Order: sequence, then C-alpha cells, then structure tokens
Amino acid sequence: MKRVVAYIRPEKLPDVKKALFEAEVFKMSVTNALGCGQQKGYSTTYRGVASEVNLLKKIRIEIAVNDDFLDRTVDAIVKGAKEGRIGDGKIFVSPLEDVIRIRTGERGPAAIG
Amino acid sequence: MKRVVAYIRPEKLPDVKKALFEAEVFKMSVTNALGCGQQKGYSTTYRGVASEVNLLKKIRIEIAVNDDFLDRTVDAIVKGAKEGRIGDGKIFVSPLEDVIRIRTGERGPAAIG
Amino acid sequence: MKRVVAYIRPEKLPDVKKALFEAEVFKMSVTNALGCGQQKGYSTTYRGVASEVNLLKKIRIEIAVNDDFLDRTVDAIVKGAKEGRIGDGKIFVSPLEDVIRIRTGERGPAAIG
Amino acid sequence: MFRKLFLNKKMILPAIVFLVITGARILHAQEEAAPTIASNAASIADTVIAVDTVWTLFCAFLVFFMQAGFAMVETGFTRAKNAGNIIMKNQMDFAIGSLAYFLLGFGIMFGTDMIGGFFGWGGDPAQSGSLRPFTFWLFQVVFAATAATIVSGAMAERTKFTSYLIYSGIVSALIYPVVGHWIWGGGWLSRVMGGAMIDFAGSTVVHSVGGWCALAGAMILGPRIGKYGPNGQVNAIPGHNIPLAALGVFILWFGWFGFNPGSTVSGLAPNIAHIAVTTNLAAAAGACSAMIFAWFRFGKPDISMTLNGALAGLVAITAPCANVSPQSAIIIGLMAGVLVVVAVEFIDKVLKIDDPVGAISVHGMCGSFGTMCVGLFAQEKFGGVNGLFFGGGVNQLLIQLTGIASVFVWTFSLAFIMFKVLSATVGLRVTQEEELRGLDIDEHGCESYSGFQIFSTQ
Amino acid sequence: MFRKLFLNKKMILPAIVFLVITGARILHAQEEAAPTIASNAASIADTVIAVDTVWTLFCAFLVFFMQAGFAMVETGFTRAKNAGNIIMKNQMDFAIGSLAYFLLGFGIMFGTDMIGGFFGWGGDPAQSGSLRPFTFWLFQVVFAATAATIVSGAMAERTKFTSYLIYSGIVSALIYPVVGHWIWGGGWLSRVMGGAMIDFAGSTVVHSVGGWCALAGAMILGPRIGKYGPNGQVNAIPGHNIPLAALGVFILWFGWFGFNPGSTVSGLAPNIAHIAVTTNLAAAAGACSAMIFAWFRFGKPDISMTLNGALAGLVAITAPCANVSPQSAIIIGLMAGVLVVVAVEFIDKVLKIDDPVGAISVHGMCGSFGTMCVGLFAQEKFGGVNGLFFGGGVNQLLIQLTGIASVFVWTFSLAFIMFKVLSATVGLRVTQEEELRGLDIDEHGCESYSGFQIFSTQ
Amino acid sequence: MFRKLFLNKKMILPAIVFLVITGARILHAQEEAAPTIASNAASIADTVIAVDTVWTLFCAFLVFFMQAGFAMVETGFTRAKNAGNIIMKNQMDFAIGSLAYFLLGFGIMFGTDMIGGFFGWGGDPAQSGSLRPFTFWLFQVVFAATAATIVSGAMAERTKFTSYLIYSGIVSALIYPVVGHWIWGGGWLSRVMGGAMIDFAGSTVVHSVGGWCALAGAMILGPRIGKYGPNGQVNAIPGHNIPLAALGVFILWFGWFGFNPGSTVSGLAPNIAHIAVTTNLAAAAGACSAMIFAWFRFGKPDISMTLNGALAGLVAITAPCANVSPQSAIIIGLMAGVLVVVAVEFIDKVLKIDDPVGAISVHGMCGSFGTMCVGLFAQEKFGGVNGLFFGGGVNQLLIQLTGIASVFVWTFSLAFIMFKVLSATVGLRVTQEEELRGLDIDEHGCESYSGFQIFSTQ
Ligand SMILES: Nc1ncnc2c1ncn2[C@@H]1O[C@H](COP(=O)(O)OP(=O)(O)O)[C@@H](O)[C@H]1O
Ligand SMILES: Nc1ncnc2c1ncn2[C@@H]1O[C@H](COP(=O)(O)OP(=O)(O)O)[C@@H](O)[C@H]1O
Ligand SMILES: Nc1ncnc2c1ncn2[C@@H]1O[C@H](COP(=O)(O)OP(=O)(O)O)[C@@H](O)[C@H]1O
Repeated sequence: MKRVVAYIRPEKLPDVKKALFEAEVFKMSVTNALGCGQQKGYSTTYRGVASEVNLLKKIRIEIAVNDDFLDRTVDAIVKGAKEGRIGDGKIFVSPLEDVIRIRTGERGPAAIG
Repeated sequence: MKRVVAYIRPEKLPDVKKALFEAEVFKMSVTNALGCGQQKGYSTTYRGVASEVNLLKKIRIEIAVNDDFLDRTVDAIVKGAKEGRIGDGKIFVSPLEDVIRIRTGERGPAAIG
Repeated sequence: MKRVVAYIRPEKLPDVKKALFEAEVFKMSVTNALGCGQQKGYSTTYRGVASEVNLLKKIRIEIAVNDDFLDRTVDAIVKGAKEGRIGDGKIFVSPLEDVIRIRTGERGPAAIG
Repeated sequence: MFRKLFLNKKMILPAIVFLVITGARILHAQEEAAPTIASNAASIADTVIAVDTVWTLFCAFLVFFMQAGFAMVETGFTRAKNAGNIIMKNQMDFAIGSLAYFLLGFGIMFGTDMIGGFFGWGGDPAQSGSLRPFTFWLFQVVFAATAATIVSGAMAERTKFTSYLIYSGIVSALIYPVVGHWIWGGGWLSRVMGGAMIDFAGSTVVHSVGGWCALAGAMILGPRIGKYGPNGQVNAIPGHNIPLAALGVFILWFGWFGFNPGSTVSGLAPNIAHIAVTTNLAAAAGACSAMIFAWFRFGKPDISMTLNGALAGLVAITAPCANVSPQSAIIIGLMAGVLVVVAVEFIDKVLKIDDPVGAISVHGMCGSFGTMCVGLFAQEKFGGVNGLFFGGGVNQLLIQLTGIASVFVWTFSLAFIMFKVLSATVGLRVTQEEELRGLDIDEHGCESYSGFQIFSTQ
Repeated sequence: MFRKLFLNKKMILPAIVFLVITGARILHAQEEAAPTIASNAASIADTVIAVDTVWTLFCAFLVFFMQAGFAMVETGFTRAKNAGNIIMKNQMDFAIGSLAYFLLGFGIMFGTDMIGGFFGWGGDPAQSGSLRPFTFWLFQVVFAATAATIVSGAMAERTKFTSYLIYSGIVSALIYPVVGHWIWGGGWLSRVMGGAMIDFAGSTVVHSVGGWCALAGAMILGPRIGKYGPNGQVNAIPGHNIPLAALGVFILWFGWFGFNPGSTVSGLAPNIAHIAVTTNLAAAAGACSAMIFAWFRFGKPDISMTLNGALAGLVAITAPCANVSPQSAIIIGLMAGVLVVVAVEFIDKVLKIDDPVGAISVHGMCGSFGTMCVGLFAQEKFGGVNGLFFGGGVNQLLIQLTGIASVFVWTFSLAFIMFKVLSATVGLRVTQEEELRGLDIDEHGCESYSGFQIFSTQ
Repeated sequence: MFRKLFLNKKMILPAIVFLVITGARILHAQEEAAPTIASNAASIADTVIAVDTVWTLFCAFLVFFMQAGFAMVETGFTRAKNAGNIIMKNQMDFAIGSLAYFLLGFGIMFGTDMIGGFFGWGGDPAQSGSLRPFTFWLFQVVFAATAATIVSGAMAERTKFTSYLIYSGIVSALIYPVVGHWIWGGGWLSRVMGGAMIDFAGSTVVHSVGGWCALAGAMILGPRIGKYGPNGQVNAIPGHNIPLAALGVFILWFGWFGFNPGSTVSGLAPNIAHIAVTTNLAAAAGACSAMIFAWFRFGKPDISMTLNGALAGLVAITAPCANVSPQSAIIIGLMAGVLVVVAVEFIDKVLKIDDPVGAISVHGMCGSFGTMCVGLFAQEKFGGVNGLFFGGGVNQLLIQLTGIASVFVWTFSLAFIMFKVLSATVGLRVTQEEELRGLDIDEHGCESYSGFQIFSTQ
C-alpha cells in the first residue's frame, strides 16, 4: 500500500476531485496548507510597510491506495491539477504498512477503500 | 518506529485523547482536515442553489511511536473513536526512520516520548 | 528520498524559514497544528468554568528532500527552532519513494527541488 | 414628498393635505399677519406633541437596534456551527413578534381592562395618547420584541427552529402582553396594596419575562451535548466570537439610552437626562463590579462575565432608573454586577441548567433584583415614593415583591406549559446528530463562515 | 463652544453672535420682561424650524449609518478573499459621492428646471427650504450615496477598483440627480398625466436607480469564475460571514427608520410614526414570507433569502410608506418577500446574471414593485390619492408605471453606456489570476483576515 | 411609567409630580381655557429647553456609540490573539471613566476656576446650564471617554491590563478635565492674548489629549516583539479583521454627527446642519486624499490608510467645524488625509514608535493640525473671527498654536510621568511569553475566536 500526498492549487481541488472520482478513487483527506516553492509569492503593503509573502495557499490531499491503484491516482491528480505553470504542485509517494478501518476493525488492503 | 495517522470524527477527539492517555500515549499532533469516504455528505442550498458537500470535517491525529507502542496506540484510537457507523475513520501506519527532539538534539527511539 | 516533518513553535517559523533558506532548502509546505507533548498547556476560565487546554498551537512543516540534503535540513530546522525549552518540538524523518512534479510530469529526485 | 414643498411652490402635493388638516396652525402662525394668543397656544401644543413624538420615535428606533445587539451577543457567545441559526432566530422573533403584537398583543396589553385587571382587550395600535397616531405602538412593539428575543440565547445551539418560531408568536401575542397589562396597561399591579408597582422601563415587564421564559425553555430542553460530563463535571463551551459579542453589548448599551429615557414617552419630561445618567452609571458600575468579582473568584478578569456585568447593571436599573439618584444607581449597578456572576455560576454549576449566554441570570435574576431595588432606593423627590432606605417603609418593597412573584408565576408556568406542549408535538430539540454537526447545516442548509477552517471538536 | 455659555457668563463667545442674529427671539422671550404675541409667534416659528431641523438631521444620520449596513451585507455575502475590497468600495463610494453631490449633483437635482423638467441647474447646497441652511443637502446626500452603494454588491468580487471609483462619481453627480429631479426636484414626473408620481422616500428614485445600475454592471461584467459550469449548471458561491451580513441587515432596518419617516423632512409632520410603522411591518412581513416561500421552494429556511426578504419589504414600502395603511403595508411586505425569492432565482438561473448579494432583485425589482403598489394601495385619507384597490381607478397606477419605465430606460441605458465605456478604456474586470487569488491581495496588497486559515477552493 | 398616563386617567402616577413641578406650564396651556401671553412665553421657553435637551442627549448617545467604533477599529487592526483584551480595555475605560468623571473629573473641568484658570473645583454633575439636569454631564462624559479610549489602540497587544485600568481612571479624573477646563471650562486658554482659543468640538481637548497620552504610552512601552528587526528593518504586523475595523470607522463617522453638531448643546443653534455638513465633507475628503496619496506612495490603495484618512478628516474638522465654510472643510479634510499617511510613516519608520492603529497620527497630529486650521480658515460670518486666509491676521493662529503647545506639554508630561510610574510599580508591559501567546489567554484566560484555526506566527 502507498500513501500519496499531493500539494495543489486551491482552486484546482474541484477538478482534482472530479478526476479522482473518474479514476474510481473515492476516498481522500484534504487539509489546507501554505507552500513555498518555485512560485514567487506576492508583496503586500500594510500601513506603508511592505512585506513579502512567499507562503502561498495550497491544498494538501492525502490518499491511501493499494499498489495497483497508485498509478491511476497519480495520473488523476496530475490531470486535475495541471495548468502548466509554476506553482502547480507536487505529489509525494511513500510506503504505507497498515490501514485500520475504525468502524469494523478491518486491517490491511481491504480496509483502504 | 512507526508513524500513526488517524482520521476521526471531530467530536470524538476528547474520547480519543482520553483513551490514548490511558494507554500512556501522551504525545500527538492534531490537525483539522476534510474527509471524503463512504460517509455521505449533506446538501446545502445557498440562495436557492443546491450544492453537495461531500468533504466532511475530520480530525487528523499524527503520532510517532516506538514499535512496541504501536498496537496499544492503534487500539486506543479505535476504542476512543469507534461509534460503529460509517464515517468513523481510518488509521494509517507507516514506517518512521528517525526522530529528532529539537530541544536536546536527541535522536531515535529515545526522542519519541 | 526522505520526507521530513517537523513540529515547531509558531513564532519560530520565520527563523526556521531563514535557516532553511541559508541551507539552500527553498521548498516546503506548512500547516498549522495543535500539539500535545511535554509542554504543559494553560488553563482558561470561560464564564466561571475552568478548562485545561493541553493542545498547544504548533506549526507543522513538511519537506521532501533528497538523501544528501537530509542532514542540513534537519540541522537548519533545529537551528531555527531551538529555544532550549520544553515545547521546542520534534522532527520526524520517513522514507519517500517517489515524487512527481505536476507541472512537468518529472519524477524522482529531480522533481524534488 | 415634503422635501419638494419649498422647491416647487406650484405643486399641489398630497403632503399639503396633511398640513392643512393638522399641521396648519403653525404655518398659519407664520404666514398670517395676526397671530393671536389662542393661535399661539395651539401652535405650542402642536409643537409639544411633535417634540414628544420625535423623542419617542427616536428612542423606539434605538430600542429596535437592540435586536442587533442581542443577535451579536448571542452569536458571539455560542459556537460557530450555530451562528446562522441564532441569527435567524433573532431576526424572525422580531418579524413574527411585530406581526403578532400588531394583530393581537397590543390589544391585550393596552385594551379595555377585563376580569379585574387581568388582561385587556381591543386596544387599537393607532391609539397613542397625546402622541401622533401609532407612535406609542412602535415604542411598545420594540419592547415586546426585546422580551421575546432574550429567550433565544438561553435555548441556543439545540432548539428546533420551527418550535422557536411558534414560541415567538405566543410570547409576543400573549405571555408578554398580559404582564404588560398588569403593570403598564392599567391592570391589577398598577393599583395594588394602596399603591402601584413601579417598573419604569421594564426590568420586570420586559426583562424578567424574557428571563423566566428562558428558564422554562432551558430547563425543558436540557443541556447541550458535552456541557455536563457523565460524572457531573461542568465543561466550558466557549463562544466563538468575543469581539462580536462585545459589539453586541455596546449596541445594547447604546439602545438602552432609548429603552430607559424613552420610557417617559415625552421629550418634555424633565427627567430624561437624569434617567440616561442613572442608566449609564449603573451599566458602568455593573461592568466594574462583575470584572472585579470574577477576577477574585476565577483568578482572571473574565471577558464574557464583564460584558454580562454591564448588561446586568442595565437590566437592574431599568425599573428604578427614574426614581433613584445617580449615586443609588451606582450602588444598584455594583450589586447587579456581583449578582450576575453568582447567578451564572449557580445556574450553571448548582442547578445545572445550561444557559449559553447567561440570559436567565442577566434578565431574569437582575431584572427581578432591579425591580426590588425600587422598593429600597426610590426617593420621593424624583417623583415617586420613598423606598425603605429613604424612610419610606416597606410598603413599596412589598408591592414590588408581589409584582416580581406574580410575574414569575404567570410567566414561568405559561412558558413551561408551552414548551412542554411544543416538546410533545412539534418537538423542541434537534437530534443529537444535528446538534453535533451544527444547526446551520441541518436546519438551514448553510455554513455561516464558509471557507474558514473551524475546529468543531465539541 | 456653546457649552460654556452658561458656565462662564462673562465670556463673549463667537457663538453668541449666532444667537444674536438668528436665535435671539427665543432668548428675548425668556429674558425680557414683556413678551408680546408677535414675539411669541416668532419664537414658536423658530422652535418649529429647530424641531424640523433636528428631526431631519437625525434621520439623515441614520440613513448615513445604512452605509455600514450595506458594507456589512455585501461583505458577509461574498468571499473572505474579497472582503477588504468590498469594504473599500463601500467607503469610497460614499466619500467620492459626497464630494460629487456637493459640487454637482445637488445642483442638477434641485436647481432651476431646464428643458421641460428633464434636469435642474444651479441648486445651492445651503438652500434648505424652511430648514436651517444645509440640512436638506445632508439629507439628500445620504440618499444619493445609498443609490450609489447598491451597485457594489452586484458587481462584487470581480470589478476593477479604479473603474468602480469612476462609476461612483458619475452616478452621484449625474445619473441619480437627473432621476431625482424628475420625481422630487419638480421635474416632469412630478407633473404628469394630470397628477404626480408618488415615490415618497425613493423606492424608485433611490433603490431602483441603484438596482438598474447594478443590472447593467453585472451583465457587462459577466459572472464570477466558477459561478456557472461549462454545461450551464449553476453553482453556489456561499458568502463568508453570515453574522456580519445579518448585522448589516439589522443596521439597514434601523437606518430605514431614518430613510422613510425622515423623508417628511419635518418633525411636525403628523404621519412620521405612521410611516415608521408601515416601514416596520413591511419589513417584518417580507422576512416572514421570504422565509416561508424559500422553505417551501428549497426545503429549508434559507438564511440569506430571509435576510433579503426583510430588505425586500423595506425597499417595497419605501415609495408607499406614507400613503398606505399598516394593513396594506403588511400585504406589500408579504408580496415583496415572495417576489425577491423568485427574482433572485430568475436572475441567477434563467438570466444567468451573477449578482452575489441579490442587489438587482432587492433594489431594482422590489423597488419597482413597491412604486407600483402606490397605484394599488394608496388611500386618500393618508394624504394622497386613492389607488386602484381603494376605488381610485387606474390613473395613479399608470402614472406610477410610466415613472418606473422611464427611470428604467434612463438609468439602464446610461449605466450600460458608462460601463461599456469603462470596460473599453480603463477596463472593468480584474484578470483571472487576480480574481482567483482575491481582490484584496491584488488590488490592495493586503489580507482581510490575517492569520485566519481560510480555504480558498473557489 | 408615563406611558400609562393617557391610558388610565384615574391613576396617580409619580410622573405626574414631575409634570406638576416643572412641565406643568405646557399642560396648562393646553388644558385651561385662557392662555395668556405670559403662559405662552413660559411654555415656549420650556419647549425650547426640551428641544435643546433632546438634541443634546441624542448627540450624546451617538458619541457614546463611538466607543463601539473605537473598539472595532482597534480590534480589527490588531492580531486575533489579543482581540478580547483590546475589547475589554475599551469597555473598561468607559466604565471606569464614567465613574471617575462623575466623582471627580466633571468637578475639575467645570467647577469654579482656581489658580488663575488652571483647573476648576466643585462642579456638580447635575448642573446643566439651561438644559435639564444632568444633560450636560452626559454629553461631557462621553467626550471624556473618547479621549481615554484613544490610547488603548496605540498601546495595544502588549500593555498589562491592570496598568491600563489605572491609567483610565487617571486620564478621566485628572489629565483630560484639566485641559477641558482650560479651553471649555472657562480656564486660561479661553481668555488669552485678547481672544479665546477656538476648539469647537475638541480636536485638541479630546483628540490630541488622547493622542499625546498615546504617544507617551507607546514610547515608554516600546514596540511589539517582531515589529522592528534586529537591523532596524520595519516589519508589518497586519490587523486580523479589516471588515470589523471598517465597521468601526463607519460607526465612528456616524457618532461624529453627534460629536460635532451636538457640541452646540442646543437644537435651536442655527448652525447644527452646517456643522454636520463640514464634518461629513472633511471625512469624505480625508478618505479620498489618504487613499490617493497612499496609492501614490505605496503603489496600491491601502485599506487601513484610507480608513485612517476618513478619521483624520473627522479629527481635523472637529475644532473648526462651526467656523469654516464647507469648501474650507473639504480643503482641511484633504490635507488631513495626506498628513495622516505621512505621520503614520514618520512615527513608524523614523521615530520607530510602534502604534498599531495609528492613534498618535490620527488623533494627536491631525487633532493639532485641525486646531491650527481654525486660525487659518475661520470666517467671521460663521460666528467667530477671521483666520489668516480670510484677512484676520495671525492673532487667532497664534492663540491656537499656544493652545496646541500648552496642551501638548501638559498632557505629554503628565502621561509620561504616569506611565513611567506605572512601569516602575505595577509594571506596564506583559512578559515576552504572554505577548507571544497572546494577551487573551494570559490576561483573561480565554480565546476570542474559539474553534477558528488561526496562524500565530507573529
Ligand atoms: N520539496 C518539497 N517539500 C515539500 N513541499 C513541496 C516541495 N516542493 C514543492 N512543494 C509544495 O508544492 C507547492 C508547489 O511547488 P512549486 O515549486 O511552486 O511548483 P512547481 O513544482 O509547479 O514549480 C509548494 O508551494 C509546496 O507546497
Ligand atoms: N483511502 C483513504 N485515504 C485517505 N483518507 C481516507 C481514506 N479512507 C478514509 N479516509 C478518511 O477517513 C474518513 C472516514 O472514512 P469513511 O470511509 O467515511 O468511514 P468508514 O471507514 O467508517 O466507512 C474519511 O472522511 C477520510 O478523511
Ligand atoms: N510522538 C509524537 N508524535 C506526534 N507529535 C509529537 C510527538 N512528540 C512531540 N510531538 C509534537 O511536538 C510538539 C512539541 O513536543 P514537546 O514534547 O512539548 O516538546 P519537547 O520535545 O521540546 O519536549 C508537540 O506539541 C507535538 O505537536
């Protein structure tokens, strides 16, 4: 099993969700985050004092998938999130050892979906 | 060492905390998240326009534990969070390679608690 | 590749960012979190009812790095975040199997930066 | 309309018709060559009515604005997930109350006395004494709505919306007007034990009626989930927006300058400024003493208690505002501020009645306390009787206590029956699921703070 | 200044100069031994003017405060990322509008009639009929600003700030004053078809002018990104702060007590309380019917629709408030509440014009509807003509409809041209990038809720 | 009480006592068969007093409401973690100030002149000139509270709560009343250099007193942690709630219509509308010029600067509002708008004094500037002297400058000593830990936005 974490542009969330649903990935958890990457931030002036904001709003999506779902999950995220401009985001894949469904106590790959 | 990540119902947080304390797990980090799973969302109407909300409020708990603590941590979370209804949440376990306590610079299993 | 997750004091974020930039780590994602650890919380009274708050505001930083960057990343975080007092936080290191840059489709170590 | 009058003299405006009929005397006095003593006297009388009407209307507008104050206080002191619901309740109790008080309530309160002073019948909303038609009704409706809206705070975060709507209609059409008739409408409490109950601006008529309805409601509803632990421990459920609640208190304080001084219903009343000053000093004293007492009790100057303290002072001074000296007002305020802190703790920790905003303590307890204070602090030189502390003996005090008790019995009983019936029929409380998720989503299908990240662990 | 008068009698204060010149008669009457009939009459006249001035000023202050109400409603009903921008627009349209109306607008509205009633020229802001100098201007400028500020809500979350500033100036200096002249300034609609259009406090003059400008603006701007899906589906973009929006509605309702009753421009007008009551009942009825109708249509009592319902009732009663009975006011309010729900849906789902706060429906539609109601519900006994339902025939109704139509044609055309020109020159809409990120950051370089975690997925 | 009067004729109400004593003349005029010239004159005099009282009270209520405005502005412009603390400070300075000004301050300000105009002693709060008893005190106490509350903004986010409470009492009981005595209470500045300092509604008496206290406080306190970097760089610490701050500005603007026109203390004063108009135009002009100037300086129309600009216009016009033409008011407002931007930058970047809300610039600088403007723009025809620009020479200007300077010296010195003493005894500043965590938690044990996710990286 894999844990997929993606950082995307906030306004792309609906598209990503749609792409994931089309790829039959129905489960996910979403957090909001601030990201710092190649994308330049913006500058604000508050009462005459300028400040650089280089933490930009991002959405963090976390999805646990079985190995055979990994590729289509990644592809779906890319499909939904890509604009081709700096700031589109990243996807991180890491190993997942176990999953427990709290409601039933089921464990492992069966619990993931 | 393991990293345990659990998504639970927000209102179960006090119970989960209690169960964890009873299992002598005193450290954790909590974030709020939106989850999408088997649990159906709800629909809202704003100014006559209906919309489906299928991202539901969840609490994300992240706990780093030594291997011998894994089971009781998982059990405690299940104990605290289980209602037996859809939407109870999931626990994800993944490998953790190193821990550093910032204050002292300690590393590894000793730094976890 | 490694995934570095650090929980730090909120007010240390500017310092940590500065230390990371000096160590040439320019990318990161930041979330806010509530943490429960050795640090005692504080008690509030609301309308005469006391309550203990032992979830304290923390900042969660997530950074994906190539293996050769791991040490300097950890060091930079420690440098920026350390006050020497309880509540300084922890750094967790776990394996990362793959990274995908959404904009270009690049994968692996090349996509991380 | 009128504004064109002087710009285009040729136009015959509907407005002129008015002027000809009722306002003409003044214009005549100006335009015609020979004013007489009689025409002058008539003009003066007309001007006096106008001043009284303008004063009463403005005060009524200020009292209306208190609706916004209540809405903000109640919203601020409850949780974000129920913010829209409480807002809706505050708006709708005024809307429904306005209609109910127009169609029924006013008639009961100020109509011809029936069954020996128990209620009235047939009062006409246009009837306004010497004021312009409808002035008096407007001033009264905003009072009725104040009584009604107090309840929403105590029953917040768990009451079914439909039931609340029904409650609003009943309180404005029946429960409040009957009490109002007793004390202000010429009913039995206005001629009792050789005197009259003195409740100048409504500590009892308005505030304690609201407070006792709130008590019945909160008792029957039961506490919010999580308010009391399984072993009886008391948990805090903090309000989500203290600045909004504080804004609400400022608005209420502002509106109270209409509530109390406006109850003269006359801009020529020589004591309007006196009343404004007693009102202000009691509020200030209430805030101070509540803060200090809470500091002493809980170790820190609690913000929500201090805000409640100011309101406690205001509620307490509402009955005696015209009959006591500014110095007495300070003392009354100081006591009310302490009382409210004690009452909140007592109701919360001893009675275990869950009143999220402290409505029972502020309006019920401090309202009764203030009404009693008339019997203690009143001074004849301000136009009434002497209270106990100023050599007037206990008679007025006993009248006041009779009034307080009768109003409690009537209001609490009726409200209790009403909420029980609602509970058994329409249902008074939302389901546990709805309560946990928040009333905004389940009752109104919306979120009040869309986009904001809100932790909802309670 | 004056305050020292009575404390230090020896001082010769500049203020005294005033008193000597204009206020002296009263003092004389008091100080001198022998008042005469004539001196009494003069004092009375002076007092009457003072009462009228005080009344008109206070109402003007309340109407000013409606700016805060609009700002809160519009902020609450839009997204957090644009909150500062909408606030700025609301503040600046009043600031620019004040200056523009002082320098130009008032002259056009109340100056000497030109080209047969089409516009005026040369009115002096100090000119105030029988009121104290400048009173009338102040009352008028807050009305002009109300018309102007309505537009910001409909064009929210995507309009370029610079263009909005230019628009503000034009509407206050030209578009609004011309309509005002037609109906209130002695222009052609005040003497048409053997009668006069009746728009007592401005359902048409103020509200529908604002509404039709909003319509033109929202049409030309196009919808917000994401409001309509690629296949034409309609998406909800929920407002970010319902309590703030509700506070805004309470403030507006409060301010309307200045708007309508104050339009008598006279505290001696015998119908000021009548007007306040029709105003209040229509608002209450509008809130009730909008809530019920929305409940019926969408399954739940929608909060934002109910808030809009109260405003709909207020806007609709603004024209007929002085000419109809309280009972008719309730009926008008009930109808307006339903109308606003229908109109919001129609504009949103059928016309696909994106109006985030419902300004076109509330102010344009309900304003016109209310103006029409004068022709239906007016009763001669309140000082005007009889409407259709009270045996007055269709003449007044036709006059009203003529007025509604002409104002629509003028306002919509001019606004359309103006926004088209702005669009082609300065640019009317921000870039897609700016819109997504929020206007606060890109137009003003700031965040409105610094530190708060806000999800910005739309 | 009074409201029953006409409903139940048989009742003998305490209220009647009042009427008999003081209000009777009017009723007599109405009820008795034969009014006389003298009875008419007496009734008129009584009515005039009533109108003046009603006007003064309403204006006082509006000024009271400014407390809410200050609270919202200061809350909005600071961080979420200190929101409850600033709210508490705003409420308590009014509460304590009310009591202190009742017990001591008023007596010093308006009592019998001592030591050649330096302070007064023994003024009785009931004393109200020709107004009803206590009217004048109420009007004065809200002014005193305005001066006091200004300081909380400049000292926000780091001041110990206890010290602030002590400060509030001292400023309302002593520092402010002395200045008030000098200029309004018949003290030395009201008879100096062959004339009198003109500060109609208190640019100096109220605003600059607040501003200079704020200056002393902010200097002694030092900047908030993180405001200035180790190498002297200036950091922005953005406010957390711009819509709330904007609401505050609207409320202040609204309240200013009581502040300036109400300072006539007379509804019959012929210039009340004139004053309202100069007030409004200066505010509008201040907002415009601050916005344009900030746009030019920083590249974007800064919201908080624009809001400050409106306040700057209001503060600046407060002294000259009754003595200058509307055109001059526009010019004064335009200049104040620019001045406030320059001053904020100067104080922040050059003096490195950390004033989170700009209180020193808005109230201290613009207050002094406005006071000076009287010497430049005053016109004799409005009831005072001619200023420099209208041919009156430099005398009045020199008087004004003398006043500004003396008030600065007195206020700044006393405030400096007071804050130094507080600092050395009770302690003026919270610990670093408390400041970082937020004053809400440490000073009051609560969170202002419970449940909201708030980033607290500063
Ligand atoms: N190495 C990393 N570790 C953690 N988060 C990252 C990393 N690289 C990118 N991110 C996240 O992805 C977001 C987009 O990255 P950015 O470099 O701006 O875009 P792009 O990859 O399209 O050039 C960042 O804002 C940050 O949240
Ligand atoms: N595969 C997954 N990846 C990420 N998060 C998940 C996954 N499955 C469930 N979750 C999280 O757990 C929550 C509960 O899941 P749900 O399927 O509704 O409950 P249950 O497991 O009780 O049927 C979801 O809202 C989501 O936040
Ligand atoms: N085992 C753990 N699992 C998850 N989060 C942890 C763990 N230990 C510490 N943390 C996070 O780090 C923060 C600081 O920990 P704490 O024990 O208070 O500090 P210190 O390590 O300096 O003694 C906590 O508030 C929590 O967010």
